[in-house]
Amino acid sequence: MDITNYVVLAAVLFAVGATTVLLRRNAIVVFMGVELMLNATNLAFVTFARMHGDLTGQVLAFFVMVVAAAEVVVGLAIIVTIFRTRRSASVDDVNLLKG
Amino acid sequence: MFPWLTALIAWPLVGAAVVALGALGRSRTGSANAGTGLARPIALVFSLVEVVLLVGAFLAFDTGAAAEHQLAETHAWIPQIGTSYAVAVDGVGLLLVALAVVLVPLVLLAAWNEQGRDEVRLRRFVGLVLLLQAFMVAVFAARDVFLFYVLFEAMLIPAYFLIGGFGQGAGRRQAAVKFLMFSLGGGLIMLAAVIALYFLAVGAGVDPSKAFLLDELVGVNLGTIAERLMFVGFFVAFAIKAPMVPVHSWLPDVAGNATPGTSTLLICVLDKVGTFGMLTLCLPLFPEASRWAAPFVIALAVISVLYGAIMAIMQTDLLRLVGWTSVSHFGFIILGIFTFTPLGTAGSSFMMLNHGLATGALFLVAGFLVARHPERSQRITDYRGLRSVTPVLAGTFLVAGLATLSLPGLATFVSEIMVLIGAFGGAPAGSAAWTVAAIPGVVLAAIYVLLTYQKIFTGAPAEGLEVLPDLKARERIVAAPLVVGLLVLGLVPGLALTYVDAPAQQSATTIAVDEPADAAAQMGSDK
Amino acid sequence: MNEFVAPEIDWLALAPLIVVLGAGVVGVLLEAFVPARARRVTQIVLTLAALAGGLAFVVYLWPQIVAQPVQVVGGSVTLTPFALGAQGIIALLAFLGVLVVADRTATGQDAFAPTASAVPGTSYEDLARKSGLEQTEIYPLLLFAAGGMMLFASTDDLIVMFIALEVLSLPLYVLCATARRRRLLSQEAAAKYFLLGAFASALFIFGVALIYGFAGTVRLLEIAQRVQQGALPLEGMSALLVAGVLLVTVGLLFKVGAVPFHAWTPDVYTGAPTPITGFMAACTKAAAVAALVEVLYRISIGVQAVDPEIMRQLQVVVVVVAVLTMAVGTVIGSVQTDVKRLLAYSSIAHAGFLLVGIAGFGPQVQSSTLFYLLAYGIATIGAFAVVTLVRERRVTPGAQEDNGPVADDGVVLGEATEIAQWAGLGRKAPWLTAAFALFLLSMAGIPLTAGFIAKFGAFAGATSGGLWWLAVLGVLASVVAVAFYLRLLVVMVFQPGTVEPDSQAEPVETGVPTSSTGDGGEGPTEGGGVATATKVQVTAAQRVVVTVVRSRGPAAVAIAVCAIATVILGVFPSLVLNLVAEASKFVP
Amino acid sequence: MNEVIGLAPWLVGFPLIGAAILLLGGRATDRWGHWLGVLASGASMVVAFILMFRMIGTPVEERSVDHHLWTWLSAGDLGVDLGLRLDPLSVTFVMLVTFVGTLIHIYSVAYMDHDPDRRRFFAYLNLFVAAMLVLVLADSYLLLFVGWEGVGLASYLLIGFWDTGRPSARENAVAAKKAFVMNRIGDMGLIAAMALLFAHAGALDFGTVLSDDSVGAMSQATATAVGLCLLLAACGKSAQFPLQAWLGDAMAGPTPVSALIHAATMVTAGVYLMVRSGAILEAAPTAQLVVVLVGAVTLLFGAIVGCAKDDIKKALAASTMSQIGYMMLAAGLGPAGYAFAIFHLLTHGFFKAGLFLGAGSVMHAMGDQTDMRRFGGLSRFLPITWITMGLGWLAILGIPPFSGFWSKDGIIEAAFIPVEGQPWRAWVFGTVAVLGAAITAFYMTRLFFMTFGGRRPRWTENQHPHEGSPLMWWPLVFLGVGSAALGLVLGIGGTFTTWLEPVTGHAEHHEPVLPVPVIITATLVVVVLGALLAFRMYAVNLVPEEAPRGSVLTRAARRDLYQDAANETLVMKPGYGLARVVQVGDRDVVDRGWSVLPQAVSWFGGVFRKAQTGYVRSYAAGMAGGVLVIAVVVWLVVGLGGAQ
Repeated sequence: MDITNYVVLAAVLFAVGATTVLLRRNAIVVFMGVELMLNATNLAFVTFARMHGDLTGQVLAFFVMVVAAAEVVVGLAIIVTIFRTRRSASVDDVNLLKG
Repeated sequence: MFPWLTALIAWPLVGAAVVALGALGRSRTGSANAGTGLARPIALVFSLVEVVLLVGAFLAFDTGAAAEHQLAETHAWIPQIGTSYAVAVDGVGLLLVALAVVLVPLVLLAAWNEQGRDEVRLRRFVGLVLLLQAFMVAVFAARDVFLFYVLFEAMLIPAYFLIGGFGQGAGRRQAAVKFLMFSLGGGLIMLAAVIALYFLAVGAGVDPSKAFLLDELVGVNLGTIAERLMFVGFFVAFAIKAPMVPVHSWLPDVAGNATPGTSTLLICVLDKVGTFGMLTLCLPLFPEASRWAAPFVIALAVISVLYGAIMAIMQTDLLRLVGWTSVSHFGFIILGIFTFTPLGTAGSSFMMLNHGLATGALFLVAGFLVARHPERSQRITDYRGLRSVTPVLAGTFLVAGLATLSLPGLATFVSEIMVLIGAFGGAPAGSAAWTVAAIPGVVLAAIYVLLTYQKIFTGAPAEGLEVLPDLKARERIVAAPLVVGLLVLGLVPGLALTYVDAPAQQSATTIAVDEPADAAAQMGSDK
Repeated sequence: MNEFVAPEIDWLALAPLIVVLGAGVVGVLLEAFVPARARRVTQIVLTLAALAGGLAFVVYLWPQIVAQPVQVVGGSVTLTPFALGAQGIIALLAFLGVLVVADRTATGQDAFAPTASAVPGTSYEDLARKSGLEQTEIYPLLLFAAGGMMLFASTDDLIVMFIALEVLSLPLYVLCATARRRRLLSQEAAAKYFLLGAFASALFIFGVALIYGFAGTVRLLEIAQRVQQGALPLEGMSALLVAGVLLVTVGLLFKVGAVPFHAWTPDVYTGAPTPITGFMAACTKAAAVAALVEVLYRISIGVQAVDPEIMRQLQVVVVVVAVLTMAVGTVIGSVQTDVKRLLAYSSIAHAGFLLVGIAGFGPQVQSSTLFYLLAYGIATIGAFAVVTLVRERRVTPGAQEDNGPVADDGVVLGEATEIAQWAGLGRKAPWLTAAFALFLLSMAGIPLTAGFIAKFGAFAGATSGGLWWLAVLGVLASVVAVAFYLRLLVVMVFQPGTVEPDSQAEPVETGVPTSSTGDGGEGPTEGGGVATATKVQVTAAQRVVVTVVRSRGPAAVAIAVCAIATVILGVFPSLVLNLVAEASKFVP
Repeated sequence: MNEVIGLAPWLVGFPLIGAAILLLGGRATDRWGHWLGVLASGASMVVAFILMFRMIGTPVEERSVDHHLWTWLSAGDLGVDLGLRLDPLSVTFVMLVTFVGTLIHIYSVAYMDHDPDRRRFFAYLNLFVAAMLVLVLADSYLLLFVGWEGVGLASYLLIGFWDTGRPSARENAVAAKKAFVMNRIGDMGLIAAMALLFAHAGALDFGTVLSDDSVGAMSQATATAVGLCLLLAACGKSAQFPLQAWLGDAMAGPTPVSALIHAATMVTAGVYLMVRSGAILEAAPTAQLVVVLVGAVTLLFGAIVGCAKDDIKKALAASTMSQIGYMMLAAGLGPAGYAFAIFHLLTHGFFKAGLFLGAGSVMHAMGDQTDMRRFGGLSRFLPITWITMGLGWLAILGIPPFSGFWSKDGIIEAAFIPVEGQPWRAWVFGTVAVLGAAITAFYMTRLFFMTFGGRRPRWTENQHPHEGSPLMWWPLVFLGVGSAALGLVLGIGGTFTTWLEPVTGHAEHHEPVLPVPVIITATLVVVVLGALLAFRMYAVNLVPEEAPRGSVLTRAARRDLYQDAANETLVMKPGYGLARVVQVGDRDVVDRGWSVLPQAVSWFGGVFRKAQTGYVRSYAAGMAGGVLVIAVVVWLVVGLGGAQ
């Protein structure tokens, strides 16, 4: 199997993640879309590392994972706070700020 | 050598700083120190000492070499962008500096009781006036394009606050905004040209650390297209400042809403930066482009002459009217500058001074008149028959008005006739025809001045105005120097022409240096 | 296998970062060990000391870095004069920002919620308020953010840059959510910032992945080198590079607040606690622009010689974004009615002006950009500091409107951010207004203020790169920008303040979810920071007036420093211009 | 000459100082101010006499002296000295101005006795004398222009002297403004002429510009243009067609003003200008023809209007206009006419001043009544006035040997002199001149008999006409004597013509198309016929107290041949319309045009801000879309660029 297929898969996953961000209302799901994008990136890193034959890409993937985890912590905290205030996790409900 | 120009610039700044101490404090009317403060006397003393400094500068100035830029001081300012604190004046610059210096004490005196008795407000007012004076003196002395630009813009700010914060019209805020937007709009366009000038000059081999010095830039070949583009950038800014039709819209609003003193400083001195800039920046820096644009500029100038005069005739507001007359006069000045004759250029330079005196007198006297109205009305029709009530005021107004219509014997006449006679023989295509077209301006001037005088001062006194005080001593002291100046310069214009003639000769020579032959032929055919 | 080789690390070069980030860690520990009463003071002292220390190390390092740029930790931190300059500017601006954050004003309250996690309007929140809790964690968060920014601006490694991006962003997300008043807005701002920020991060890191795929490395200088030498693992895939750089740039432009990645800016700037907004607007912009310049210029070094086509593509990206940013920032800014929002759009417009300078890809761009960031940052922090002091105050009928510090009657509420409410400010607080006017004039680029020299540099940058028409567009946008600064100025200085209970009659512009509305009648006891999402509702018997609260010192110091610096940088910029001119090297 | 030339500046200096003291001194000078005024004018007259006698004693070729005072204006290529030129022409004028001026000053002391502003009046009169002397003494067009506008200013101030505190105050002020503005229209011509002359000769002083070299080098077109421009100026100042409309209204001023300014001196300045610029006009036959035409038209115009006016001052004003038409006509005839133009100017100055002062005396006696239909039979009550005005009447009619005969007859003869290639000219203009003389006889006789003749007075019971003080009638006597004798003294043997020859040049003798005695006889016949007709209508028949409706022509003449209506329709209304267009254009196009810019920005701002929806997802979509758009733009720009 051609290794470039992995790159294509990564791109597809990234696109799916982005689409999720754009289309879903629930903040948690939106955030999951972002996570999917990050993981698609990881896949790309690993694939490219394999193609180049060096380890850098694989190491980078770890960094991205850590960052993703950190984001989860902060993100969920914020989303939960909002949910507790508004009883809703829909991103379409938070639009007091506009114009 | 004593740095006269720096002293002239710095002294009002010191004055502004002195009166500003506490000027930003809380404004409370009726507080204990109301009306007892020293703001006005201090400012007046500062402005009078400034006059003494001016005398020193005049003595140090060698009139035999009035075309040279003298009293020069050059210090590196921001070497990284090639700009210097370079000040020097030729005869024209010196006269305009003098105008700025002389008018300020008069304006302060004229506005003595105008801003109420709240000391804090007074401090702010006189502080801004002194600040404006420093900028104005500096801008006429600047010999560095960047410095000139900086001052050109910076002086808008005190002017803006003087209009918006201390004006007497209901529309003063809008007027202030309009003034600033027009000026900044033009100024920013000029900024683009200034930047381009820098790079082109450096590209043409000018030392980057001196790349804004006018003396370095004159004569640098920038390329035809670039030169023309930059000319447009500079010219638009100056035309707005001047003001020239059709970018004059801010002026009547300002004149109608600012205090007469502010208008005096603004229109009689500050706006001269426009024509001064055309004369000292546009022409020497972009000679080819100036020749290229001259026919168009002349046409606009003459349109300004007639347009301003017609609009003045149609005004119902006294101060707006005076504003419009300036549009007309600035048209004459620009006409003289852009016909490139020594006589016309000298006339324009002289007219810059005279217009300051004449229009200043008219603004201030109009201000005295308005201040006497119980409702401070500026509507001309609210006045009638005041000649018998306030004869001295009427007489002074008439003299100022006659100066505005350039009555022979007064300085304004000399300059106007110089412009007209000079411009008639100008090199640019159509000079003669456009000059002839400008001549009806003198008739229109007679109409707007005398119509106004007729409405305000003749007939039976209007109700409620039967008893008004005539000009007080303070007000006479304000008007006297202006009237005397106009008379003396009218009879002995040589006093001022000594200063403007040589620069005008030089300017006209510079612009004609690589004059193509067909322009000379054009000149011949115009005769 | 190879023997372990201990890496040679130039700790001194890392000192500014270590001081700031280390202090952040210490700050977290302090939260645990210092008693509640002393916590705030300790934290403030630590934070300011850390930032001052960072700045001191920057100054100390300056001569040697100017003489010889270094790469530390294998290039993870690449300390060029440009990067160091950016670090210094960030530390300085952060210092000033923290001063504003630390000011509790005469009301005795800072801008942050007692417990940010409490649901607005609940009894738990009231309790927290009554017991005088304070969220002192903001200080370590600020330090982390500042440290992240400093790292962000001084790395050559895209993955480090990504991490720095997160280190600076995550604390900011949290900080945004901590406003004491209008908490719904605050939380909404945080959520929006977070979701969009995460989205942008994802785009950024995917771009990094593509670049990695193209060049086999994520070190900018190495990429440039490899491109120049043609030693690329994947031949003929320059589209990968273009796409990668595009995505990375997008991630950076998001932080810069450039159109079309700007949408978060007005919302977040409005919703966040005002001191944080000031900090964010000044420092984040500085870090992001510095990083953007490094990425673009280092890439351009590589591609310029080999493939001018790619170079041109890069330039087109910057130009397009610059034009859009200026246009949108100024045009939308001109119709704003809220001071904070107006300043937000102003910051977008300034991003545009910065990009105009950058788009020239000229030799002086680094120095002029640094100067711009400094001038803009100073004015921004100063302006937001002033905003923190202009407050609404609820008074009972018959009470005189006084403009002094908090009078006995009435309760000071949140900031009065409607432009109309600022009418007559010049009369109430002349010095404050003068300072604010100065900041506005500087932002407008009026000569004799820092902003003018900055703008001059930016437009000169574009012109020197041949993009004179872009400079002209910039000039035109400046005119529009001037117009909206002027509008604010007119209101403050010229319009008389209204004593009438106008604010009551004003339409409440935001929808009010009932669950979270502040309590109208029931008076909160001391200080009464009503947790409300919207404008304060008052009963008919009361009215809201605008008042200026007195700073307890730090904010006043910050404003004064900013004002003086704005003038000095405007009149005598030579010294600083010399410094930034030295900083114009970003390639070690 | 040279030893007294230093006195020349004092001609101007005395009245100027007088005016300055009176204006600046204010109320403090009220008690003695009028005497100071008289003194200033008198001193000037003394100087004038000294200068004249010295000049008479000087050889003819040395009579033209330029006295340089100081360099006035020196810039660029232009250098104009402030200098006075004394030559027979200017000295003639100086004499007229100072002598008649002083008489009128004296007269005014009494005439303005009850006016609280008498001091101001004398200040203005002095100012006028000074300005008028500058005008005639100037040695350059530029300085002439100073005097030119200076007299305009004095005229403005004096016409509007009663501009407050009277029922007619506003009208007086309007009349003053009208005079000034119409003069300014003429002044445009002078400015343009100076511009042309400077462009041609590079100088403005008479010495250079009017020299044979300069004029010789002038192209026909330039000379014509200059001539016409100068004519325009002269028309404004001298109330010649088509700028004649202001003169009638100018009678709003006090009567001494009408006598001095609007009859004897200022209004004749146009003729002076024409004669002074004779060299240029001679180089431009077309311009000369226009000058003659203007003179002829005005001559008839004024005469016709004069026939219908019932207001004594307006009738005299119309007469003035008509008489100046004679002078203008003469001035257009070349050297043959110049001397007679000036001669008539001089005699007219005397008799018309006398007539006006007489009219003033009548008005003084009649309580400021000016309507001649309210006079009648005054000869018994005002004998001195009657006699002196009678002398003036005979003089203006041109009855020998009174002064008007000598000058007017010379003009009529000159008008009959044929012009090469245009034989019709002599006949047409000669006839007009004769016809004018006839009409003049009619209206002046009408005026004289309506005032003094008639069987019964038409005034009301409570009026008690009587002569004024000696201060008023002594000047009348002087002027009456002048009217009677001046022509005889100067006219016999061509004394005056010879006197002026250094300036006007020697006129070749040409025979008129008719023999001279025929012309004289014919003129006298028509004059007597005209006078008899008027005598029959207004002395023999009863004069109705209310003006009869009259013929179409009468009604038109009463309304000044519709000059105001014509100006209104042809100039004012279109002008006002244009001004309205400009005004509306400024407001709705220029001003609004600029305000469109901020409005457009606001509108776009309003539109764009809608994109800021507040929804996170739309923001994210914006970002994603932005990435795509930028990618496409990059591809497009570079792709297209690459395709080139």
